[in-house]
Amino acid sequence: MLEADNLECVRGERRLFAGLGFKLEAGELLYLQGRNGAGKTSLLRMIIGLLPPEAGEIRWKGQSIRRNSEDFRADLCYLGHLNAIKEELTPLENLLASAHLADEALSEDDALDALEQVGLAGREDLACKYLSQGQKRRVALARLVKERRPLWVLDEPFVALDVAAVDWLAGIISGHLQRGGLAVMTTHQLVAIPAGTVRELKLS
Amino acid sequence: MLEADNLECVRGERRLFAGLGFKLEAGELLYLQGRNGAGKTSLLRMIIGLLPPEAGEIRWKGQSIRRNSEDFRADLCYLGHLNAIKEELTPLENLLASAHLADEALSEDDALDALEQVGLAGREDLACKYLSQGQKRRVALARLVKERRPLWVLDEPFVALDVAAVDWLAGIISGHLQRGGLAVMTTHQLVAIPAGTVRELKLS
Amino acid sequence: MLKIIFAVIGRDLKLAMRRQADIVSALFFFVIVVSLFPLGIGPEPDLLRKLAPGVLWVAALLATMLSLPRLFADDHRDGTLEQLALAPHPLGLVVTGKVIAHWLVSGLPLALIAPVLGVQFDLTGDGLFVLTAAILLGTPALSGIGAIGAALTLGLRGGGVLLSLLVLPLYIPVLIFGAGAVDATVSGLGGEGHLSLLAAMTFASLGFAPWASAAALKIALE
Amino acid sequence: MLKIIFAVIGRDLKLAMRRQADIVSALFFFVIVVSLFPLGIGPEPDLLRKLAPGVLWVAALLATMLSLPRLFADDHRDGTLEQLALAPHPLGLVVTGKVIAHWLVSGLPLALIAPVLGVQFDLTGDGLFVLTAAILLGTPALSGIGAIGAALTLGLRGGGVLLSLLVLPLYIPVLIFGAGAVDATVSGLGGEGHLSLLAAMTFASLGFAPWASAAALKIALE
Amino acid sequence: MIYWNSFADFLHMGGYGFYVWGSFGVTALIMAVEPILVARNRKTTIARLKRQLRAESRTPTE
Amino acid sequence: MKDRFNLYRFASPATFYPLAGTLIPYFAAIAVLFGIAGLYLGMLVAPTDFQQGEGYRIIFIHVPASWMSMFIYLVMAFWAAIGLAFNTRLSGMMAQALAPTGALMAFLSLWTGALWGKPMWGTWWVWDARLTSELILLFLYIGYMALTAAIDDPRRADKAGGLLLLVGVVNIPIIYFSVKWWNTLHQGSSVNLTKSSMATTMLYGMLLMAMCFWMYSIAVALMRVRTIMLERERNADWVKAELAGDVQ
Ligand code: HEM
Ligand SMILES: Nc1ncnc2c1ncn2[C@@H]1O[C@H](COP(=O)(O)OP(=O)(O)OP(=O)(O)O)[C@@H](O)[C@H]1O
Ligand SMILES: Nc1ncnc2c1ncn2[C@@H]1O[C@H](COP(=O)(O)OP(=O)(O)OP(=O)(O)O)[C@@H](O)[C@H]1O
Ligand SMILES: [Mg+2]
Ligand SMILES: [Mg+2]
Repeated sequence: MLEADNLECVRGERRLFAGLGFKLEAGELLYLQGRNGAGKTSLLRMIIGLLPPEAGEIRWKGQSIRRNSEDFRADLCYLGHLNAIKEELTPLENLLASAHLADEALSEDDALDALEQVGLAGREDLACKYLSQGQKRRVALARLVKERRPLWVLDEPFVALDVAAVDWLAGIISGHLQRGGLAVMTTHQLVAIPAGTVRELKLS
Repeated sequence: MLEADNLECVRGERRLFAGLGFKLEAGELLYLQGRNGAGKTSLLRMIIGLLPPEAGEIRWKGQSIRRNSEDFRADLCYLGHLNAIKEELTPLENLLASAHLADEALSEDDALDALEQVGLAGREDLACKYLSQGQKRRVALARLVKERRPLWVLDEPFVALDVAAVDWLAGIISGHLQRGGLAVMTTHQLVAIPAGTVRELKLS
Repeated sequence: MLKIIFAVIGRDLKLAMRRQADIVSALFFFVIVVSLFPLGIGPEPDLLRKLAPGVLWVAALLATMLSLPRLFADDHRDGTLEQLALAPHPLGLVVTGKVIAHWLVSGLPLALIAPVLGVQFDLTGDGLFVLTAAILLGTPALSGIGAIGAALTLGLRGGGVLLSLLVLPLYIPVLIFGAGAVDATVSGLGGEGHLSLLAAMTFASLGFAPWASAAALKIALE
Repeated sequence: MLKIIFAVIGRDLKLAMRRQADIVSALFFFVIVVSLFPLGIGPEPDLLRKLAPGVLWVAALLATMLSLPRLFADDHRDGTLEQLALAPHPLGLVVTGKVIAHWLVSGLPLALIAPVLGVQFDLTGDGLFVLTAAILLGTPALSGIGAIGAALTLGLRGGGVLLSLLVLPLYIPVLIFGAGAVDATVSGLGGEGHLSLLAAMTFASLGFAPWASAAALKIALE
Repeated sequence: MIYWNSFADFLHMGGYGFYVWGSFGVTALIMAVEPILVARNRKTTIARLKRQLRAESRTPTE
Repeated sequence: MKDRFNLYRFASPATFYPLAGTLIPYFAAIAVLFGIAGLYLGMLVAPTDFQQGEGYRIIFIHVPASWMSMFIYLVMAFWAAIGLAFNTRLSGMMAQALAPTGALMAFLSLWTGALWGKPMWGTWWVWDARLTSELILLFLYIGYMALTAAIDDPRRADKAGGLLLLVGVVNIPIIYFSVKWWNTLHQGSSVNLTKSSMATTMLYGMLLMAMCFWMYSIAVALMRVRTIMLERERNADWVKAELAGDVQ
């Protein structure tokens, strides 16, 4: 479903990688590896279409993501370094607003349920600025609970999470793969994803 | 050397902990544990004197850190969630400026050496905004290479680092302990510190 | 299409309400700047009456401009902007919503309080009416043009001042016709011509600015 | 003691140079605002000459104010401020350095360009001299007072406008005496009294403001 | 003792009626409205706090 | 030692709350009494002023309002200083309770002054030193309220607001002495303990009105502080007990 051919990435004056390609099918996880500065985040941003590649092409369902970008974006869920939550809003409001803006239907009950699953029960109505680093990350991750789009792109999703939350998230990702979803992910922590095929891609 | 008695922390309307105390001697590491939102960061900020405790006292070398705050700060090195580097400056300039402002003597050679040790050789003259997440963290950590102040307080220092860098940092910390330094640290990643006595403190 | 615009407006207004300070303070800035002038210039009422339209318009312009840097900056910093750019509809629509919300928060209140301030400068009934109408018609153009500047300077340190550098020259026509409308009315020439020019500028900028801003935002996100 | 002040000044100036936009843009803002007024008010030379001191001072004040929110915000956001607060010397010294650097970047250039702008408003030789002197003497007070406001509103969303709400009223005396000095000179009364009051305000605020700001910063860091 | 000849004189205030009564009127208004607002605010606050207290006693948070 | 303990006890919200509750009616009653007496003397008994005609009667609220606007600010600054020095909880609440009343007093001073200025000076407003500094006072009140409202953590809000209050205190002597330091339109001080230039009925009327304003301010501030206490201390046991009972 997701294919990349001959990608090249140049940042500043450095060529980070060239001639890079991969293919990913339903139910598969692409696990990007590489030391700090290898270009993982850059590659992810190419995949989601925010960073135009120097050379090469990325295709989703056989179509270039440049050309069919709205269709592609309707199938995509991205989670970056940044949490994309508003400090002034409560976790519940954040979750509803982000679903709203991404044109997804999410009922308030579903949202409350998702927040409970990420362990924020009792804090639904506290403005996010009062949450700890890990709790903020959990609000961002709550989006994934009800997310049914096929392609997930996750940039270091485990950062700042405690052990219990890491396990929970690994479970969520493998659930997605089992449902036939695709995922692209980077992380420096070693986390086993209990289901699905894992392809590794090492940048260096 | 570092003692805390009967500390109480209230954030918003929640009492995070109360009656907390510990003692830490030269060569010892205090490893704070607890789930997301347990109050680790809050406790660290109390220890460095930025957050006044609701009740209780913290003493360094037998003196309250409130009263003798300048002496205490001369012995302290803190590294928080945030990297405290300037995006416009190069790694070298950042390192020199932060030493300067903290009233430490650091020669340019020493600084270059430190940057090489954290694996930023060849990037000393690139503005920090062009560095990857992990590389920025490394710039912040470069301070520790030549740091000889006795008390280190580190809030999740391993975040965003790749495996090699995590090992390197563990080495740096144990070197500090071996020289008779003290350290207080939190992390959700399991990292073995090869030397020194480790005391664990679990918040919940 | 309208759904997404309303969703954005709703969210931005909720954020503005949550911060409270936002709405009240933009207004206060306007009021204070307007009151500063007599301080610097002296209290002669005749002089003041002459100055009124110019001062009110310059203050409105500065008040709008002051709130511009945050138009996209907050969303950029916390990563929401990426998410908006990745949503399955054109980014221009989202920006349209943000521009409208910005006007509701920063332009509309100015128009509502302008008559009160105008009275203090001894403006007459007709002049007051045209002043309000001009501000009401002109401020959306300020928000629209400002959005382009805000998007272009997004993420640049020192962007706030750079932004004013880019935007102020483009604001000048609005200023001239806005103040001109009041002047013309006061001197009995009738301000309709000026007002319809203002309206034209507002429509043009509301139609065009969101798409230019969206393009600039995509560049900022690369 | 001086060493740390100079270290801070050095770093802040280097950052300002690196961003470039900073210095040039504060100046440009000043120039543009001053040139906007004739547009909003009309070109009568007599009127303009009367307005000159007021308009120049209000513009200087706004230009200074516009750069205030970033005085501590950048250092706060990236964690540098915590490190400064933890350094083994009083935070007030650090703030003194930052205030001086802020003035060098945002106040001094205004004083240097003011005579050029004054000429355009038809000011005479004496008036020009006093104008420059007044801006030179008064802007450090603006930076000092502004630092308190910037520190108090640090980290508050919508802080930029709240900041102007807090700071502008305190700027009023500087504005009155600054514009008064020029007015008095132009009308032949001699502006020395006003100038010495300005100097007094500057000294008082430079001595006092950094410590008040330091206290406010510690509160913001809690 | 009383200085005024008639009530109309009193209202007229020697030609300054508008200014004097404008001052006294607004002052009286403010001094009447402020306590009412404070009392109202107090009532709503208490009602809200009571509601919160009840909600909390039903669902103990952690 | 015993004294200190007592002071400390009254500085604690749990003791102060009921005390304030009992005091409010007394202050309100005294305010009404003084008000009636002051108005009787000032509006019905006092003769006209030969220079200003009946317009001078605005003095009976202008001066008390001006005095209170300055006095309340000083009291707030006093509480702020106590709060910053000793970290007492009550002081921040007192300052916040006083602020709206102080702002209203400043507004009244400006309003009545403007209404007075129109017939006397021929203009509503001039930018003279006293008028300007009084306007700054109003802005300081508003700035204080905006700042404390913008900070969610009440203790942080108290500290930041307190600092602002202390910084703004320089404005008070400027207001008070501005008529001496600068040659302005505004009238100089005419109340003087040793020798007063005013008719005695006028003087007494004005002083009675000033007492009325003072007592009124105390009563309203105490009412407000009680609400703030409940809100801030809502997790304390005494508030829970209070709320469980029949609070008014
Ligand atoms: C908006 C304009 C005005 C403001 C802000 C203002 C402000 C003040 C203030 C702060 C005081 C109390 C200070 C003190 O006791 O020394 C005061 C007192 C007084 N004001 Fe005004 N005033 C204004 C207009 C006027 C006007 C127009 C008049 C009369 C023509 C006036 C007459 C007085 C008098 C007689 C006192 C009492 C002075 C004394 O006996 O101590 N004021 N005013
Ligand atoms: N300013 C504040 N106001 C109210 N509540 C706060 C504030 N700061 C933190 N908290 C709350 O205090 C708790 C502890 O926060 P803290 O940052 O100390 O947690 P932590 O142990 O470091 O968590 P993490 O592992 O996620 O970093 C959180 O539940 C948070 O909601
Ligand atoms: N805008 C830019 N201009 C110049 N160089 C850049 C830019 N952005 C990134 N780089 C460089 O590109 C390289 C890759 O950055 P990237 O963020 O993709 O790394 P990463 O693999 O995600 O690293 P990390 O594990 O630290 O997150 C880095 O060496 C960085 O210095
Ligand atoms: Mg990365
Ligand atoms: Mg933490």
